[in-house]
Amino acid sequence: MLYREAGQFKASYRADQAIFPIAQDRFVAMALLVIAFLVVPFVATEYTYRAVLIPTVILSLAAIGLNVLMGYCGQVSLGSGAFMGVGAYAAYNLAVRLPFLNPFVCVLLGGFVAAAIGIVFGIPSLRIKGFYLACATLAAQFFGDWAFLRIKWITNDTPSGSVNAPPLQLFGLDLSSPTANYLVSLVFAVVLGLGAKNIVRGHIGRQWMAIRDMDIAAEIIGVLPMYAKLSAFAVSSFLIGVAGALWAFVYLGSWEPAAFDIDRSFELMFMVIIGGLGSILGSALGAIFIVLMPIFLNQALPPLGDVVGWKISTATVSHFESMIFGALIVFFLVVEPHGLARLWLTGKEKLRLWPFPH
Amino acid sequence: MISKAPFGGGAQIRDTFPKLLVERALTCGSQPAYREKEFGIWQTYDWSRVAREVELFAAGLADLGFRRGDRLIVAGYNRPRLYWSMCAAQSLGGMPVPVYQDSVVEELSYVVEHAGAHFAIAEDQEQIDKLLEIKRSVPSLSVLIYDEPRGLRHYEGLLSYGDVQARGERLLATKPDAVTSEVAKGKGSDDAIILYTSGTTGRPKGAVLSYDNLIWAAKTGAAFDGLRDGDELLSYLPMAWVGDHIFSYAQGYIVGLVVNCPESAATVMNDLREIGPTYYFAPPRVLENLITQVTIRMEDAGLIKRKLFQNFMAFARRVGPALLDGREVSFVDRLYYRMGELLVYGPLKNALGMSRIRVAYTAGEAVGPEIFNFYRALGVNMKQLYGQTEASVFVTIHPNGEVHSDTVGKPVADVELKIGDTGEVLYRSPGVFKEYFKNPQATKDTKTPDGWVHTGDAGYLDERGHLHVIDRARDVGKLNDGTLFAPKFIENKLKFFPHINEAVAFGQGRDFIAAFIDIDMTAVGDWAERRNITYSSYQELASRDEVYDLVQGEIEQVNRDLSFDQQMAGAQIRRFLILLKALDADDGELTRTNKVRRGFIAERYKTLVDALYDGSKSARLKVDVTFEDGRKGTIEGTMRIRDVAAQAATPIRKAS
Amino acid sequence: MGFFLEVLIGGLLAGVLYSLVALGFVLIFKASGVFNFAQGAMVLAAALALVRALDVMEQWHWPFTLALAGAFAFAAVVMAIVAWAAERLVLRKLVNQEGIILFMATIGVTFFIEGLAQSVFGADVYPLNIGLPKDPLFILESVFDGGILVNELDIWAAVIAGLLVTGLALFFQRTRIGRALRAVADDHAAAQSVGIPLDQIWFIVWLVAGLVALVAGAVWGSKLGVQFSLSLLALKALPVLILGGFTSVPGAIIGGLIIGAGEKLAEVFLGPSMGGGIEIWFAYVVALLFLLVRPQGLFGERIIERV
Amino acid sequence: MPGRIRSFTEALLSVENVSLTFGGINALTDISFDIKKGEIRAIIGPNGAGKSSMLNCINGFYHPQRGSITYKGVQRARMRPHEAAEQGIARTFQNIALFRGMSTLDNIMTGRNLRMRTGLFWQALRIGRAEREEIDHRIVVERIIDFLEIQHVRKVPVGQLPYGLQKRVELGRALAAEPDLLLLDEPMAGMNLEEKQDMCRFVLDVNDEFGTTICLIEHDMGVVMDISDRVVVLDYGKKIGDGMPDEIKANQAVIDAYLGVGH
Repeated sequence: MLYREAGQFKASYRADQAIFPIAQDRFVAMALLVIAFLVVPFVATEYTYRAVLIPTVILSLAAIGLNVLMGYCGQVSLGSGAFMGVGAYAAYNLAVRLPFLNPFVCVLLGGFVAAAIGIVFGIPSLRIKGFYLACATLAAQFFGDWAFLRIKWITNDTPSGSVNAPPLQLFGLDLSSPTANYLVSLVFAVVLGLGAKNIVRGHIGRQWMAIRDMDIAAEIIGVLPMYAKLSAFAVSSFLIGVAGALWAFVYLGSWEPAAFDIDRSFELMFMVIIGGLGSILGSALGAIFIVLMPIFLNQALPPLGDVVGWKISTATVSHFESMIFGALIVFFLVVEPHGLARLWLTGKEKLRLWPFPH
Repeated sequence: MISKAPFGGGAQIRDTFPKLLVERALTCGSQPAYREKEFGIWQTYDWSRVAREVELFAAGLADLGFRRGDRLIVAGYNRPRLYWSMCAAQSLGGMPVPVYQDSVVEELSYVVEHAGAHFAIAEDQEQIDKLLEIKRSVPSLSVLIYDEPRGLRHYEGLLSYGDVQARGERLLATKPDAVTSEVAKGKGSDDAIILYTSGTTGRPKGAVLSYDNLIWAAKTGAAFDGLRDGDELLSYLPMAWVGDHIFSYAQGYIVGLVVNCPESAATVMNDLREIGPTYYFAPPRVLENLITQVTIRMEDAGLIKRKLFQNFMAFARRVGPALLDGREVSFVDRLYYRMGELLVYGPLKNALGMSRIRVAYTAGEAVGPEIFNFYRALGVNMKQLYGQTEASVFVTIHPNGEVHSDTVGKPVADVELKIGDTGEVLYRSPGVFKEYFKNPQATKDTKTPDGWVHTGDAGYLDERGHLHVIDRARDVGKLNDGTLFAPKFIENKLKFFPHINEAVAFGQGRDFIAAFIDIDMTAVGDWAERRNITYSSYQELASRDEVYDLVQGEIEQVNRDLSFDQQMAGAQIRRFLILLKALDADDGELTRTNKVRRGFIAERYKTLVDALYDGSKSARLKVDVTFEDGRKGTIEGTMRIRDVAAQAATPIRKAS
Repeated sequence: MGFFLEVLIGGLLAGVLYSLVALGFVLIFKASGVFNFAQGAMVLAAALALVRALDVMEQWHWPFTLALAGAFAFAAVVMAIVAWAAERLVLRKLVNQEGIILFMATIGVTFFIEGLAQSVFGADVYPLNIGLPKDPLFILESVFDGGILVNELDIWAAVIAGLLVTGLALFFQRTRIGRALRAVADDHAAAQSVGIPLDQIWFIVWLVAGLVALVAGAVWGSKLGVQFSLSLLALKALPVLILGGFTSVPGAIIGGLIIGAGEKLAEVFLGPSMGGGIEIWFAYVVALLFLLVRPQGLFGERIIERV
Repeated sequence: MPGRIRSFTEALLSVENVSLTFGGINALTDISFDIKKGEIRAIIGPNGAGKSSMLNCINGFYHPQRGSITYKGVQRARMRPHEAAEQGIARTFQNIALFRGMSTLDNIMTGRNLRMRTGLFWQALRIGRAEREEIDHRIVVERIIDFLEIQHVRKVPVGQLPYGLQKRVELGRALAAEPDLLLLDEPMAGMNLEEKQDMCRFVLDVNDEFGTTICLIEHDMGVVMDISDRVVVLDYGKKIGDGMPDEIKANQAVIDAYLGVGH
């Protein structure tokens, strides 16, 4: 209905292959960016930053990372929590051992360390598939949990095992305010997200999807399974690692190994499934959904409970939460395996065809 | 794209297309001239590229022995390279002869032979095959050039477009002015092109148009509707049709339209949508098909959408045209229309690829008002134009704000119109063709010494200055009192009523007009049922008083219409009868394409015709018929004849 | 040496319990090709149902044995409902999807069951006593001085596990349904020929797995008390499966023993040098290394790819 | 163009005494034949004759226990499928093996991956080299799309395409690799007559326009006879005929095999 595509013809392949070939979409995307960067900072409160905006942004980035691996390359991973941890602790160590490095440089480097580790734990994927691989990634998760907890060197021998991020500053200006935190995370998320989008629509992305859709055929037309899979692991771990480092430095400030345990892995997996496998946009939608849902439940359930005269504790709320998430996962896998992203697309198609039904 | 100015920029007066091309290449060389949907995108060629292509191809032709005055057959679907080859031929002072790509070998063969062409360029294998076959019987056709190589690999003795240009390049290397010098020789009065009119009767005739003709037409048309540089046009109509030649070729050079060639005939709708032209032409049947498609697709829509659609469309039919014509529309209506624009009209135009249209023409056959108005209602500036090959298209067009579905508009600048004493429309204009190629007799028959051209259409001008075309001139007769009598015109008016299947009007050499009515069994049938009028057979139904009343009412309505029309006011239906049997092709009363054979019917039902004019109240019929199953038999019965009151001629106002 | 044996035996006995959980996985995987991540959650649910029912019935002052029987019956019914729901609401909808989708679905199921079970039965730690003696005993005192310490409960657990496995073996070999289940494992078409509709088979097999979970829950529950961590047993059982192969009952048993023993030994003899707590990943790393050598596990069938 | 006689000299690939067994079953027994540069070579035989196994050996998906395969004059040891691809062997599959989640365009683009080199970093930025590379290969692919007349489904996910079109897309994906040897596994299986004729035209055009050597498998003789230069006939993993189509038509053993006589 709002689309006016007549006259939007493509005279070059560059235009034809653009991320947003349709002018109206370009406009919306631009508008969103403007809002996120210029409007939000003026309206958001400390609470919204801490509870909603920053987690959403950072976890979106992590979800994009996981989606690269699961959604595009079809390799299931239950170890993403640990890889966030790797990013976080790597960045931490770089920061404490090489104090002259800017924290954000450390964040990036943390990503690269995570990528390296990712490749190592990706090697099994060359021999094994499906849930065998899932188990392998679980190994990564548990090994991570253990290492963060027990290998004192990683936590720089801090007795409590909890570590603190270095003060955030760039070119001398202090970035510790919530607004700054938010904007920094947003920059990382947008830039790296764009990068991921570019990769998945390029030939490497096509190799991943080929492996995902039919690995045998892929190999027979000359895709190197090893290169395709390991590159997916690397890119995925890099993004997740950076997200982890941001999570630690920007969001948590000081943290313990528990921040990156298996529940984080599941959380990310839910974002990807609910948001939509094989969709960058979906990853973000998933993150938003998963972050907002608990907040919503915490607001909504107790009052509802009171109505029917039933005292609902926060514990109960969390139980409901896991029930609802569980149910949603099944629901999406059954009804719409491509998640919120596909729902969004279907809606968009309807708008484009309006007033015709199809 | 090109280092040196093509043709050395030699030409001064821009009176031929090759010269105009030079100018464009120099002044706006980097602006898009042609686009073609190929390999997934709209490949774009700017003017300097076109100039280069044309020069090379022209040189190639010259090298192959193409001389001033030679003819180049152009066969194929609209393709940039074919358009360029035309300009190349013209550069050398030759004449392109575009032919209908779907014409069968016989037709094509006649044209090739009659045009005496030695050269031909074809789009693809399909066309090449035809030309090769012709070549056997027409040896003069010596050089065959193709654009699309697919499947031609193993053919002998063909040249590809590229081959020709390669030759051209070599020639230009030695003789840089090979083309430029020829271009400089061209004058506006030279023959530019031969367009063969697909003859409805007899052999096709090749109308020769000069540069002056075409350039006048292109300029006048552009001025009339304010076409501008950069307007987009989708060229999908046959290149052999004068309309396409003016819109996609002449106006390209004159106005700087961008000519967009679809990927294939099959993808036109989609390509139209992508390009979203600002300037559009479609024959009535295309417009009709589009509406049908829209209706069909809307049928599967949900109830709400459907209601929304119907509601807003109904509203638009009322308000849309008024808005387009800039007439008074209440604020509320404007607001409501805006809403419709957002919800229905906009998306619909978008889906049809008509969002950006500034002016659209339809012509050819008479277009039904409801079809015509559908587009105006949506806010598409749809107009009728009346034109001919012999006129370089433009004779009349609907001016903005004066669009009446019952007229074909006003004469464009420099066009003089007059109505011959037989009622035939004649015109004179700078666009009038030079002659029919190698056919002085036909030329003499069509074009008077002082330059008036017989259109062969009967029509008249109303006092708004609008031309009405009513019928083919040869069918038009006169009553004894000299009033114009156009049977088809009247019959069509009658046939607008669902209850009337066919009608036959008489009046030539009589005092008044009388008509046979052939009722539509099904329509009248359920009309009768809803009034629980019982009947057992066609004959019985046809002779019921109620039916007579019904038909009489409708005839009076027609008379009323006619009375508004001061030309036709005199030619009203005074008597009629309802035939006891349906007119039938098996009885030779209709042609196979269901056109009434007036003469034959007049013969067969002579008694009835006489009865209509001798004032008798009834007439007896006894006639042999052939039933569906082929059995022969006779029908007989008596028919009452009714008189209808004539309406007093009323002054115009209420018209349109 | 004695200490070594003590650790070894302790490990083997723990391994028996892993096997119990692993069994549940194998059953379901064999019959429906589903890798049921929810097995751990089912253990939790079963145990919670059992322990809560037991409390209630003891409040009604039922005699212990009767209460116990009643509690088991109740828990069994709960597992039946779970099985039914799983088949009706998940499996049936995802029939002939590729395994990994089903796997993720069962993760969803896991969260659902955990949430539901805890909000219905409560989320605290409930000590469970089903009458199993808990006294430590010393065996082989003649061989080593001080003998070897084993927990009586573990022995019982081993016995129960043994019984369960034999029972299952018989069930699979002897009964018509059992044979049907094996048939399904081979291919679904075959199942029809056995004359039992797929959905029934799935229901049954999930039920059986549920009961196995109940037993496992009961034993672990009485050992550690019933608490959320039970559901993490699933994670313990995965390496067992990789080792033993997803499709083999004996594989589950032996894998369980290997892992149990291995991780205890590793913890005791390597752990200290590595800062301890290595058992959480040791099992996995073993399994993983094993995967690379023999992807189909000890007893699993090899998969041949075709084009 | 039935009965066309073309002669070829240089052997592109030759199979010598190849035998292949799956756990006891003899899929192929002592097969020898060669494929000459530029010809259209057909391998026919009733279902289960071992045709697909033969193809799988040629492009390195199966590894014969005995015998050798010489390609481009090099007798090759065990090679992985992707190595075969690098050597210029492309193929299509009996039961279509397209990437269902991807569009027609992307599927064919994957056929170019061997020639696309830019690394992750440039891909992520998608400027300069990376973008140019993408566009250059898109141009090639568009030519193929045009050649196979599938423009109208360019952006449609292949999962939604009718069977006949999917086969075409798959052919396109193989062509995109610009192979020296093109293996077609039952390209006409399950097609109606019209689709078969189209496919024949494409096969001939490919061989004609790009000079690609083609080895195609079919189980029904009809079509193949018209388009292939030479035909090998397999039955129960053994070679029972080899020669010009007309010779094969006359070959008694072949006729028996097709009538199911013998054995």
